[in-house]
Amino acid sequence: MGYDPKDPLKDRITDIGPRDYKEFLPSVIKENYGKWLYHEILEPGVLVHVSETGAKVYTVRVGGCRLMSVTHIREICEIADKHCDGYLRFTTRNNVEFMVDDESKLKPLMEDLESREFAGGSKKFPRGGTGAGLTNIVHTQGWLHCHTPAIDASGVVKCVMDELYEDFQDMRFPAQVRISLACCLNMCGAVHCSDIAILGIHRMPPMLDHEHLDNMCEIPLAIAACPTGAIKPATVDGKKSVAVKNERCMFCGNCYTMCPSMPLADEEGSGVALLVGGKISNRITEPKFSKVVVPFLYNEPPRWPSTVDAIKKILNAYVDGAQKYERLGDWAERIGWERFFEKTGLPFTGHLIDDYRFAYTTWRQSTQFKF
Amino acid sequence: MGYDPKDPLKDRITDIGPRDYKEFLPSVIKENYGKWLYHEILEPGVLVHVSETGAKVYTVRVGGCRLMSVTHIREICEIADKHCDGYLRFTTRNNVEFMVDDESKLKPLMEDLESREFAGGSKKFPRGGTGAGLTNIVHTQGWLHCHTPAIDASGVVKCVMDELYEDFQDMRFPAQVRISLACCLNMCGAVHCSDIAILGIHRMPPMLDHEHLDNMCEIPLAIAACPTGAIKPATVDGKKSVAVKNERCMFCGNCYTMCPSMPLADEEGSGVALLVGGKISNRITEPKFSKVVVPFLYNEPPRWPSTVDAIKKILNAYVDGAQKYERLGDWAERIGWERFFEKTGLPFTGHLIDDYRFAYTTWRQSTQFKF
Amino acid sequence: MAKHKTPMLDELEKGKWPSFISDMKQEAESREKTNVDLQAPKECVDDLLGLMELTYEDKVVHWKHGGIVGVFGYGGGVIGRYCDQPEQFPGVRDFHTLRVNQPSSKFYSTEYLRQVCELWERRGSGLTNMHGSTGDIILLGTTTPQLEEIFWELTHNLDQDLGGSGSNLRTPSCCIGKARCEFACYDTQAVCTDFTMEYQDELHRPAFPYKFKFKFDGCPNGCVASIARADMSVIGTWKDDIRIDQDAVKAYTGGELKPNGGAHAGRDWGAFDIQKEVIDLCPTNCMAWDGNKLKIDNKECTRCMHCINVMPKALRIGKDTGASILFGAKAPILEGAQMSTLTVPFMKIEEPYEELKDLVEKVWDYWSEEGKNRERLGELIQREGFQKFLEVCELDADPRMIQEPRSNPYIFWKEEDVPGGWERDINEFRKKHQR
Amino acid sequence: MAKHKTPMLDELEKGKWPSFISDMKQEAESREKTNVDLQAPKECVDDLLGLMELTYEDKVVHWKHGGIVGVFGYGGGVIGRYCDQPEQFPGVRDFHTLRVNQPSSKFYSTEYLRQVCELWERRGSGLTNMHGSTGDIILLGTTTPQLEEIFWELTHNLDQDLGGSGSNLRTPSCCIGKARCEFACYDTQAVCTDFTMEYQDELHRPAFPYKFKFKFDGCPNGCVASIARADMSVIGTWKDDIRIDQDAVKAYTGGELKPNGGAHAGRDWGAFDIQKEVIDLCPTNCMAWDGNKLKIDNKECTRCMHCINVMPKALRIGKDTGASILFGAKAPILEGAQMSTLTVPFMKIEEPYEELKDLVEKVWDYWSEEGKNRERLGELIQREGFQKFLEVCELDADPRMIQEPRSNPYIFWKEEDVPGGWERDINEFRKKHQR
Ligand code: SRM
Ligand code: SRM
Ligand code: SRM
Ligand code: SRM
Ligand code: SF4
Ligand code: SF4
Ligand code: SF4
Ligand code: SF4
Ligand code: SF4
Ligand code: SF4
Ligand code: SF4
Ligand code: SF4
Repeated sequence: MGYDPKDPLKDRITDIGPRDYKEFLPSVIKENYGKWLYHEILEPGVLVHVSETGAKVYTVRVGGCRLMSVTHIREICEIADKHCDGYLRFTTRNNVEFMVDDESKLKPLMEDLESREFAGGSKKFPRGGTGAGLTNIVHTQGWLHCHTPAIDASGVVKCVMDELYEDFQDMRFPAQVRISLACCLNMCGAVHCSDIAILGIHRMPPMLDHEHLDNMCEIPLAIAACPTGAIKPATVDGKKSVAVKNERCMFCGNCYTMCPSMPLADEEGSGVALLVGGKISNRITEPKFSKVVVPFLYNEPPRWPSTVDAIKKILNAYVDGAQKYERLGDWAERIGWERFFEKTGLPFTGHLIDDYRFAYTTWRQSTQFKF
Repeated sequence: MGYDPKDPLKDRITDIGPRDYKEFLPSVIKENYGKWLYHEILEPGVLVHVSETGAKVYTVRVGGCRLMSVTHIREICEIADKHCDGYLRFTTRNNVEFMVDDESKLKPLMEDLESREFAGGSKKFPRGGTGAGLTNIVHTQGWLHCHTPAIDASGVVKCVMDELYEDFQDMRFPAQVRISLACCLNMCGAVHCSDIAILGIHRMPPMLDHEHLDNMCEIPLAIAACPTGAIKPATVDGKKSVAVKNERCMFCGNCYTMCPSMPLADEEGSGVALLVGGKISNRITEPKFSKVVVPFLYNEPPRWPSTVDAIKKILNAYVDGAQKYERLGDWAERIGWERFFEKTGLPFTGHLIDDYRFAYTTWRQSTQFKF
Repeated sequence: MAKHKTPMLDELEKGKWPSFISDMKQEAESREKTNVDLQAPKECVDDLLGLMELTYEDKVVHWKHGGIVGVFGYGGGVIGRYCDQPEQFPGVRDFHTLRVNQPSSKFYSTEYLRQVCELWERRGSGLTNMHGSTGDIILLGTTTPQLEEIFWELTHNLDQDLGGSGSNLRTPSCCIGKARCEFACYDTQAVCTDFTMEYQDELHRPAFPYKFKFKFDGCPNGCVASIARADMSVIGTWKDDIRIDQDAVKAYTGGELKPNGGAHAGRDWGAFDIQKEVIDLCPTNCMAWDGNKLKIDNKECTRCMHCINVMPKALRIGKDTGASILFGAKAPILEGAQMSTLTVPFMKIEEPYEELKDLVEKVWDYWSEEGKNRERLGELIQREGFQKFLEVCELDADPRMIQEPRSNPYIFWKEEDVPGGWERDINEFRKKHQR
Repeated sequence: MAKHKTPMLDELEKGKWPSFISDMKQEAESREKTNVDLQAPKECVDDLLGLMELTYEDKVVHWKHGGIVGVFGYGGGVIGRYCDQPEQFPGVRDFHTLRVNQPSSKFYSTEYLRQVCELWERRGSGLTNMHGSTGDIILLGTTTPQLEEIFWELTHNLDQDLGGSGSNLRTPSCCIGKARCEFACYDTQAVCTDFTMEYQDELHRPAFPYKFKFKFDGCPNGCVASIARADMSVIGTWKDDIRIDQDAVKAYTGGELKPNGGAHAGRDWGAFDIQKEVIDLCPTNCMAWDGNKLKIDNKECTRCMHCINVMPKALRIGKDTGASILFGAKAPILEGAQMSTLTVPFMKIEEPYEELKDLVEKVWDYWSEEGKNRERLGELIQREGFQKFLEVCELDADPRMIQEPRSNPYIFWKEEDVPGGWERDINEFRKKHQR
């Protein structure tokens, strides 16, 4: 038995939702659910949470690249079976957490994780990502699976994390630093509130495949999709199609999402923008958006050196200048953006001056500035 | 000789500009121009400025209601001749400043000013308006000379200043307080950056004088004037005219400025809005806009009690709560606007929530609030 | 041995961070060797590597639009994807992904994960994302015929449903909350699961103008980033006083306890200075430390979490807990990115969550009614105004919902605001005011 | 005795603040008695009082639109005004105002003021505004035939011209500056006068899309409110270090000198605390006080003026002075109120002011070219973007011009930004990327 193409509806089960999380909780978690009193970070990547019952749970957090094969997942399971009674979890930033209920079980677990490497020599389970350090980069599909990316995702992330590997395993930053990546303006990572956001952007208006456009797209939808109203209906060589007012285009890719005959991606045109200073938490200061500080860097596969380099400049200036508990954006605002560009050595260009809906609110209506 | 209507261009003189300010400087000012070292406020309304030459100039500032008759100006001249070698000045907030170059001349000048009253009993030359106190209210024409006012100007100002008279002559505030009045949204006082702004607003869409509209107005200009595009051409009883989508109207009065056949002013519809927390100076904090905290109060001639009362509530809460050097708006931001409304006792209504161009930027994207 | 040469990708096997390329290669190899009866192309991972290598040369993506693929009766859960070089890379000619609804806060038993692996090796590429940005388990790449098969096995054998995509409710997600966090102000997992089950129909069958997301953060630290990533953000908070253990405070000032649970251990920041590090950084200046007693003026506290984060053993969230409800976050397209706006400052969050569900349904009715095609809730609120949104939610205006009152005087008065309304007779007016 | 009963207005004679009603009444009376040969209606002030009383009853203004009145060859300087009850109040049937260009910073000799009074009593209502919001002397109310007469006498006898109105340059104004202020960073009066003379044509003859205003503040205290009220705001500042007199600082901390020149004398704020009142309030935290020496890290100072305001005898502005140039302030109509945006962080302001005049003219050319009818410069800058404005001004982008960089990624790239431009061949593309 099983699925029967001839009778698709036979015994069909729907709307059952996800599995109940309670099935998956290790006993120390189940027993102390809601009873936790406080926690401590014993070392980078190792947390202990203490319950009012006196019970403790020790967590070892390891970096995961969220693109995982079943072979790799099976290896994770093997580890969890060996040390953690067959349970584990994933964090909201794609790290893996192994938990044990007794300190004595920590060392063997950590050694086991430590020991595993991929054939190419990279670590399978780097420990870290806690406290005032760098954690995993959340990212999107990139060239590996989406149709609108301006950049790759997993590859860029690998290059940045290789370079910042020590900081994943350390906690020397003034505050936590969250790096996120999204491969086009759709921004699937919602990276717009990250300490550092790596964003794929286009700089060329869509190409128009006039010959096929009418067959492949709903022209009215394509026209409606354009936020700047740059797209108008047109007839080309007798065929229904569209025309784009290029100087109105802001390269958002909406038209392409609606219409495959309007591709934007280009070797020269597509690349990386860097945004900094966003945050999510309400700690001390309110959540804030990241700001564009590098308008464009070329795609440089396989190692994206310019992108990695710019990120290091930003991080170094931040680590040197910020006060304890100060997030990257709070630091930039305290010293002033003129100082941010001075200290990071990043060039300031007109591209970074807002000209969208709320532009005016980002200009300076004051005589307060630093020479 | 003189102007000759038959030959208007005869000996015509144009483009000569204002009189040269240098002609009008008292000698102590002329001699110490640009040499001033520091100043002191000897008492409310009395300033001394000390020059590097050792010279001093003593200034007595008196409140002026800027609507002045020539009779009153002549009286001012008489005083200036008697005490100040025939010179005086007006401040940017319509106060009058009498200057003497020797302390001994101060007392007689002050006594003279003190002694003068109008028939009705009000002071002609109240001394004050300096330092961390209340100064004169800058205002506009109101019912006395403009065609678009929603409220009177001079009358409202008189009522408020009568009530706050002591504070004009005192310096008990945490910082200077600037009250300004504009009688319609054209905001001739540019009151949008005042500690307290009294603003005339309308709440009814324009009436349409269809019968005469086409003769009296350039219909296209009226239509173009509307920021919300609420006005459309229309034909009424065979006459060219306009129609207004009332629910789109934001009562700005632009149409009326362009077209006299679209009057807005109304006994029920027109009244006072109060804005607070604006500032101009770059001192400590940057300049900021005033915020609407009372959306509407009726015109209550002759004494506008509700308006006066609301202003007193705001000032009292500010004086009680603010720290030294803290402007009204800085105080409100420090304690939070939820506290501002609590402490002033002013009701908060949906009218105060922005729904114009930058609305989103004024909403709260945070969990930080006070119960 | 590998089907395609991948010199550029091979560069990504270097360096310490886990290499997804090494992982893909090991998967390709195991598909070579396996005796499992593979239903998806054996060489799909090889071809995916080849396609990636080509993309690294071209610097332009080689995937095409998805087209409409899915499982019968569902409007979401599957993302279609086709390669634009099918002859060269037949293994990924059609390479669709399934979104599998993760369990709340992503705890797993190895037993369950192994079932997923077994199924996905057999019927898919054997590649996954653990997890997608919304929270789902992403099964990355299979052929069209496999979709129904996989759905059947998921539902029948794994007791597991798909997640959301398209213009419907997206897979809700939450922070770890009470399972392992002392800061949790309500049970994020319980609510997340309850809402996911309650709204299965909205999740599977597109009936909205566009996507809609729920995210549940247990406290203002925001570990699931709901304020930036959810159309409705539920963020835990409390009403009463922060609980203080004065002895523990002294333990921090005395140096026995490490500030912030040791989060700053990687650098010598000097001895802990409670005045400098806590009192002076409190955004509301509502704390005082006299050398042996910590005081908090809770009325002025905005529950930013800083002091609690710094001294978790000494300070605890209040007992009268609940959540703030915010609406409207989204990514930049079209109107620019938004964060959620505070709409209900405080709501108790207790089973069966009636109050919150009523609110959600009012909001959905409004949005379904007024929202344009592909207009997110946050964009609708901007277009029609926050006041309108409050009417819809049947909430009174409150200064806590705003950062500051409007600075422009352009109030859109309603006719009912004006006694006697708007009707006027121009001729009456002209009696007093000549032309 | 008064022509009209004014019971309501009479209420405004009460109270201590100078009563404009009392003043109007005394003027009405003096017009009764005078033997001056009045050219404007003798009863105009009486009728104005009557009209005001009627307005106080109706609560709706009784003035009509101005219509086009003025003096030959000028597009501004006169505001036309007609009463909507001419029969009842013939004295104010037509009641136009003249704007008379005030001398910079409004010092006067009594001799000059008496000339003005003599002229205005004879040919006008005898009522004025000292001064109007833009800065002019407002001669409030006269009849149409008098306009040319007054203009003739002003120019011939008083050597005095009119100010601006309509779509032209408005009467510039400035703070008192070097005449009596130690904070003045440049000579506001000299510049104000020079620019007023230089641009007489623009002031009198409308050639702009809308009004344009200059205001000159000598320092960041902004006593003429230029940042809120001028299309071009020139605000004094300096480049080098704040000058410190350490002994005077001690005199303040020792209590011999009153902080802020005694501005807070009306209340007991306790002894002056330099740490609390200066060091801690410095917005950039660039000051330090060790009990006997004040240090300022001038590189970090943003010249907000606070410390100088508090200790004017101890601290002085730097010696390398000039001004910041900002553009675009305006009242709310149409797009909402604006303050001026920092465009030139620092410019030397020295005769003949070439650099500033070049800038002004570039801006005017652009605005005259691109501005719509009744579009203020600030609105044009918002419509076309600040980057465009910088190009026009031939200035390079500088982070000092912005509060923060853009948070949206919607950069309007230009074709020249992209090597090879935008032209692409879809068929070339399709060779690599099939449909
Ligand atoms: C495991 C995880 C929740 C989950 O459901 O998976 C988690 C767990 C904890 N977070 Fe978090 N946070 C997690 C994602 C986040 C996120 C979301 C994100 O980054 O996308 C945020 C918001 C980030 C931002 O503000 O931009 C977040 C902002 C915080 C903060 C605020 C820090 C700040 O300085 O603003 C705290 C408080 C602290 O660190 O002291 C916090 C505190 C904590 C505590 C200490 C809570 C507790 O008592 O257990 C946990 C350990 C912290 C640590 O790793 O040092 N957590 N935390 C997430 C781990 C992600 C990872 O693998 O690295
Ligand atoms: C006379 C006048 C300039 C003029 O050309 O006429 C003037 C004169 C002085 N101002 Fe002013 N200001 C004058 C209008 C302004 C304005 C404009 C306005 O209010 O429309 C402002 C901006 C207001 C605002 O920020 O909203 C203004 C903001 C200041 C400040 C900043 C105060 C603050 O706390 O923000 C100072 C510094 C101070 O007071 O210590 C200042 C300081 C001064 C000093 C001390 C400058 C000096 O050393 O002589 C002068 C005496 C101050 C006093 O009266 O206590 N002046 N001052 C104006 C008097 C108006 C009046 O009659 O009351
Ligand atoms: C798989 C995933 C990225 C990832 O690698 O993790 C993803 C992938 C896609 N997203 Fe997304 N989005 C994913 C989470 C998000 C998020 C983050 C979140 O949910 O927290 C956002 C930003 C938050 C938000 O909703 O605004 C997001 C904002 C978008 C948008 C822009 C929506 C907007 O209103 O601005 C689009 C464009 C669209 O809807 O047409 C989009 C569209 C897409 C499409 C379907 C591309 C398209 O236009 O057809 C992508 C399919 C990629 C593929 O081939 O697999 N995706 N998308 C995430 C879903 C996995 C999961 O279910 O767990
Ligand atoms: C007389 C004066 C008010 C006063 O009592 O002081 C005044 C009076 C008028 N202003 Fe004004 N404006 C006066 C200073 C201002 C200011 C303040 C300033 O210049 O610092 C502003 C705000 C700053 C600005 O320019 O934005 C101002 C912004 C307006 C506006 C709105 C302009 C805008 O772009 O938003 C209008 C509407 C218009 O231009 O049609 C306006 C229009 C008018 C008109 C001409 C009414 C009209 O639409 O025809 C008023 C004639 C009143 C009358 O009958 O006498 N007036 N006007 C001020 C000029 C006196 C003088 O020359 O010294
Ligand atoms: S960010 Fe853009 S390219 Fe990347 S996965 Fe999302 S939609 Fe696709
Ligand atoms: S990319 Fe965006 S802005 Fe450009 S045409 Fe397409 S939809 Fe319009
Ligand atoms: S504010 Fe309005 S009503 Fe008052 S003077 Fe200016 S334009 Fe006239
Ligand atoms: S008042 Fe303003 S919004 Fe209303 S119709 Fe007239 S111009 Fe339009
Ligand atoms: S959001 Fe708060 S409750 Fe949830 S995991 Fe983070 S810190 Fe804990
Ligand atoms: S939670 Fe934040 S606001 Fe409240 S007391 Fe602690 S630090 Fe202050
Ligand atoms: S602006 Fe500055 S220079 Fe001008 S008067 Fe005010 S304080 Fe003095
Ligand atoms: S001027 Fe302002 S910023 Fe500069 S040192 Fe003084 S207080 Fe600080």
